[in-house]
Amino acid sequence: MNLADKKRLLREMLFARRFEERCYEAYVERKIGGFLHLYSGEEACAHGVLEASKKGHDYVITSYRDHVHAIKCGADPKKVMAELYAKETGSSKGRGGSMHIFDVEHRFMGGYALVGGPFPLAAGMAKAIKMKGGDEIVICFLGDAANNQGTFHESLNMAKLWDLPVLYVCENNLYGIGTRIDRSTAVIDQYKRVSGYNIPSAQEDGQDIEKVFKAAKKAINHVRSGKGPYFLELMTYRYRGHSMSDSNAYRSKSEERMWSNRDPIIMLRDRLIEAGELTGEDYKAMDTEVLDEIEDEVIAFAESSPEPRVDELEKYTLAENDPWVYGGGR
Amino acid sequence: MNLADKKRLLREMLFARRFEERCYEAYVERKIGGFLHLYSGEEACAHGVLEASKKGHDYVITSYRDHVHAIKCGADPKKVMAELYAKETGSSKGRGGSMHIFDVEHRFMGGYALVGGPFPLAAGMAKAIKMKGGDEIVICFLGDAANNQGTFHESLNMAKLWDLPVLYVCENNLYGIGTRIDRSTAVIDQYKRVSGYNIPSAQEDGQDIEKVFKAAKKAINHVRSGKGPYFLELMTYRYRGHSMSDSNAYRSKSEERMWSNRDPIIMLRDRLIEAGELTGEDYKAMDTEVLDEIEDEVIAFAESSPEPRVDELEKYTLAENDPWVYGGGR
Amino acid sequence: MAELMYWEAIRRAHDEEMTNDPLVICMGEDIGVAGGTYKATNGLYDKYGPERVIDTPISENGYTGLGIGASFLGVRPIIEIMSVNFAWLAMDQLFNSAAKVRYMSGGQLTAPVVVRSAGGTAHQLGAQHSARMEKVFMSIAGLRVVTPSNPRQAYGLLKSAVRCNDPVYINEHELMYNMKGEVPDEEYFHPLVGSEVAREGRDVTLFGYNISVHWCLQAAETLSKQYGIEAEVIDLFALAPLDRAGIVASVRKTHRAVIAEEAEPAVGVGAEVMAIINEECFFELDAAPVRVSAVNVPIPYNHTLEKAAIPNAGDVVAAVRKMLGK
Amino acid sequence: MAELMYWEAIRRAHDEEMTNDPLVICMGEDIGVAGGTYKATNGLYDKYGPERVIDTPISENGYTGLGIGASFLGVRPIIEIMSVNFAWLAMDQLFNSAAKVRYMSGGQLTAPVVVRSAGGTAHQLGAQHSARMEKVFMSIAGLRVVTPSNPRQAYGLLKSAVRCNDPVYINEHELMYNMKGEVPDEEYFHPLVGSEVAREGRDVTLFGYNISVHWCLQAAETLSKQYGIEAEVIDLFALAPLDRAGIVASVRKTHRAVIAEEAEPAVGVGAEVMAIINEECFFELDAAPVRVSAVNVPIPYNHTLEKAAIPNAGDVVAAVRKMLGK
Ligand SMILES: Cc1ncc(C[n+]2csc(CCOP(=O)(O)OP(=O)(O)O)c2C)c(N)n1
Ligand SMILES: Cc1ncc(C[n+]2csc(CCOP(=O)(O)OP(=O)(O)O)c2C)c(N)n1
Ligand SMILES: [Mg+2]
Ligand SMILES: [Mg+2]
Repeated sequence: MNLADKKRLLREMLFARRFEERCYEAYVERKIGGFLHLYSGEEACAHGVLEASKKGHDYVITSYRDHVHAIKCGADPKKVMAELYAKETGSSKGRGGSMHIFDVEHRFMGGYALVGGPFPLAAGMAKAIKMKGGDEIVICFLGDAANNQGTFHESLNMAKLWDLPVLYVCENNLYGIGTRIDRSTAVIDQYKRVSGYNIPSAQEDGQDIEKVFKAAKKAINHVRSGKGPYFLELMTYRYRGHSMSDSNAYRSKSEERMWSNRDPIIMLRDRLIEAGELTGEDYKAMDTEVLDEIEDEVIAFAESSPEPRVDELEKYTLAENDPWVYGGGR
Repeated sequence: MNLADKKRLLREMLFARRFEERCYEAYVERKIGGFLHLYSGEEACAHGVLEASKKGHDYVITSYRDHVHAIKCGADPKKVMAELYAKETGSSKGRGGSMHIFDVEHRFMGGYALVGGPFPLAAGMAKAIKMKGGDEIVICFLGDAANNQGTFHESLNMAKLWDLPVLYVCENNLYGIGTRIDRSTAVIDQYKRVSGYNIPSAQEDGQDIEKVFKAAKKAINHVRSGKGPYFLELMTYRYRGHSMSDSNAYRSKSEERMWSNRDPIIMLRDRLIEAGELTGEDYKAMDTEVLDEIEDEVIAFAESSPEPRVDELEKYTLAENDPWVYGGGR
Repeated sequence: MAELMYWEAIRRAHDEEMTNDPLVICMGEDIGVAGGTYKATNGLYDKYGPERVIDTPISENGYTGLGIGASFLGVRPIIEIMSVNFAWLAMDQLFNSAAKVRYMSGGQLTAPVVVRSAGGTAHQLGAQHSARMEKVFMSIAGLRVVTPSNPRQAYGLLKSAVRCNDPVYINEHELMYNMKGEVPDEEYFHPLVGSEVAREGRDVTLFGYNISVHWCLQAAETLSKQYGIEAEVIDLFALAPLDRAGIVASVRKTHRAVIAEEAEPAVGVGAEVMAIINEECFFELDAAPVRVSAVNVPIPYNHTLEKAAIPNAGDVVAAVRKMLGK
Repeated sequence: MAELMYWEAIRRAHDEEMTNDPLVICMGEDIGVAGGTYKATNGLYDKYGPERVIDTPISENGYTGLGIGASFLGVRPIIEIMSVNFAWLAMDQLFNSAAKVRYMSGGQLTAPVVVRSAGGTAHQLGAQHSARMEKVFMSIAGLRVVTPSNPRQAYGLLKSAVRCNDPVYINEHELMYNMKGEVPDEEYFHPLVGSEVAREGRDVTLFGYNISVHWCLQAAETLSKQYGIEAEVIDLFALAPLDRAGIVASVRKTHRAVIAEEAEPAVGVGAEVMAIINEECFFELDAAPVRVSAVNVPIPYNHTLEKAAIPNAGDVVAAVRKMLGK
């Protein structure tokens, strides 16, 4: 990771943070509806891992906490915001919403709302890659609490059994909604749980993007070289409540402070300043630029876009004009 | 385990073997219908473990391969056979069949036909015991292939999280129907898979009833003393096909021979003979006695029993005359 | 009589039943320390402790099965499945174990569990959080299904469900937890079978359940005021078994039936009520029965589309007007 | 035209589609080395190898989800769920992922998987192996459901299902795998929508699907020979969507309808067909439509009880005679 990369990543993470904060505001203003799960505090996870992957080549799948992953994969932030605004120009044409960002062109294969749902889907995409003989891999981001779902067990067993090219990234933010990990899970260190599938794994600091990048490089090399799945646990923390409807009352102020002292953006910024590669002024300018971009381009686009047409309500339920439905098509 | 115990166990296992063989015949004669899963070859597992438990005190639950466990728990073999004959006198009144033997009076809590179904049921009974404060434990017998079901993962996590008094016994007969364990499972040694739940475990020879008994004693002591769940893997082999409709073509003759050379009944018999505690004559007499009992009592009872009445078809669907259905009852 | 919110009524039923019987427990995701997504178990963790108010891992089939197993030995679990969409994960234990164990054991075992969850379409929760699955729960023998349309029912149905020896599924609604209504001050057990006449009328019967009862009541109001049509509204709080006698009695009186349901039409409550009417009183009908159902789509996030997908009181009014040519 | 058994027809469809497209795979428990419980994939393991004919662990939700994920990238999995009872475990992935992904991605992704399984009540398999779940698969938007009543349909429906871009559930029947019937020698794709007139008649329409088509045909034979009643038999091989036009056309002709279904009555195919008739041609009816359904019980092991629980041709005859007063 060279200097230019680091500066770019700093800006990307800052953009992600500001994007999410702007979502928060828009939600309060009732411009965004439904459930909204923000990623603030966890930015180094998605950015570090995906920086180590091949953009537009590898496939990515996540939970409902998906905006930042989609954007890092290449989704246009304008379209992501338009999706949150439920507009026809949204990445899922306003049909999906926050929990269901999709950008298949950039190989962001979607956010899914059922905890544990993506485990087998990721293994399946990896199976398809293996059949077709490409060197793509699948990266599946899920939370710590998701690991208690049966699909975790079933999918990891199959992924190893058939040595599928899939990297499972566990973003361990210590909570599943309001339940602390030790109150739901018999083994706290998630990377240890995969020994039951013979899958290599590692645990890494999820707040330090350079460490995440390095750990992810190693993991991705393993997977891409055909050695089968890998499980990477990243220790992190979400600043906001689980979703907008969560009061966040179950966490102590001291715990929150401890984690915000290790903010992934500030850490990278300070490192660059210390190394004399960035000034406080530069950073402020960057922030202003980011804020302006979000306001002038992203929000403006979302605001001005049209809603879907009601006469297209049924459009994406089933395939349109599929000849095989009528038994023909040759 | 004293000498009298060993002789008794020899007879019990022999009875189980002859009982199962007689079921085979009755099935061929079309006296028994549906699916029939025989336990021949695996007798030392159920007998060794349950001998180490408190009969009528501890709760037992199994898969569809359940006749022998039920009888060892205290179910009357006559009623078990009558169940297979679909008679009103059967242990489940002819409604359950081979896969659903129940004898709640003797705390045999049933055979279940969905692979993996009993994992959470067992944990739940253990939860009830813990709430009520008794020193009973739950023993759950399931096969090796069942461990790939999501319920395994979910149940073992909860069992440990809440330190429930449940002993999971994995009867590892190396196959799930026709699929050899290494073709379905990424980790072959099943006792190693529970490290992901922090549950203590052991693997033992399932053909040697004395070893099984010892391993089970240790396991049961652990569970009964309040230390939470335990996982015991017993290496064994079924002689017959998976069920009566299984051709059994997927196993080699040499593999089958290897296992029949370690027959649990013959091994115990020979040990007793070697020790001068039993003669070949004694054994033959025992066998004759067992065969006669099965024919004269068990089969005779099943044959002569009446079928359920058709006008009682709907009887056990819902609770009868439950006042709370009508919102009252005080 | 006090006014309670729907969630308060459910919470009160939990509380009373847990006080009454130390073997009543409740379990589910975030129901303990956090008090439940819809506050149905708020405060109970502090009152009854972690052994009886259990925060579960995200393991729907596992903890549902665990509750069923506990019920075999006399425990009475009230299992919350946070949103009914997640119940697809638990259907195996619910149907294969709970609904069948009494029958296949010849009556030796029974699974007196209560499973409750928030169903329905709320505000823009999207395709994976807007399921309307009551028809699925109704479809298999061995399970009772009830669905409260107001706080009184929410309270009384849960209390009876806890004590009843059968497994009971209670279908609540995401949008109704803050609805207010009168609940008796004294203890009250609502029957798990039957139906209620929510409004008397003579010209047409509107059948609803859970949230659609309110569409029907609103429609009846409009029909009466604006069109002089007196609609009877029947609240089908029990979905399995459905109240055949109650359905027939009302149709015998009005000779016309409209069924309002929030779900897609296929194999739903609407179809089932129509089938019952056809079987029982076909020749007493003055018009073809009609169902008012959702459009057959996964639920869109966009609010305008979402509203277009789900029926409302206006749709019920329109159906009645068309039926009566007014 | 060759006579094939139902299982042979399914096997042939697998084989042809796997030869035609290297991305067609099949997966399920014991379908590979062992050739499948009902032989539907017999010999394919040797022919196409373990990468394409996949013996799965016992992980129904997991491997169904895996197949769905593979289908996102163009693979066409044919997933066998050995017995439909086990499908309860896989409903999460089937409904939450496969049936909704097209909609919630705004048309970007689609899940062209085929899931097939053996449904129905066979011989004394007991409560946990005798589910009739077609009504559950029909109940949610986003999934196509078909159910072959003979080898020709079994062959042609699977072939179209593999190529169709929607997820398709195929409901087969445990008792029908050895049924013989003519299958065209040339390649044949059966439509996934519509219905077939299995027998022409004018006095009453008997609606059946899958095994109940045979009860209807047998009943029609008896009705014709013994009572001079000419029954039309409609084969509803497509359950979702149901063929409204076909249903209506026949009822317009006969003015009477009987629906035969193997499942418990509640919210089933019978109710749905009755609802469609009520909606479309109520005033053309000369008699109340009737459904012939199973008794509302988990299926007993005892054969006499089992037979009493499930309808048969005699029940269809009795229903028609009662309707016609003959
Ligand atoms: C199957 C299912 N069960 C429950 C939920 C409700 N739910 C949504 S997020 C969540 C917690 C998930 O925690 P984790 O996996 O750690 O991810 P995080 O939100 O912390 O990123 C729960 C219980 C759900 N969406 N799906
Ligand atoms: C949920 C479910 N999936 C599949 C089956 C079909 N099936 C019955 S037994 C069996 C193999 C089980 O093997 P194992 O757990 O090792 O037990 P064993 O029969 O060897 O004792 C399978 C796949 C089933 N009954 N239930
Ligand atoms: Mg988390
Ligand atoms: Mg086995």
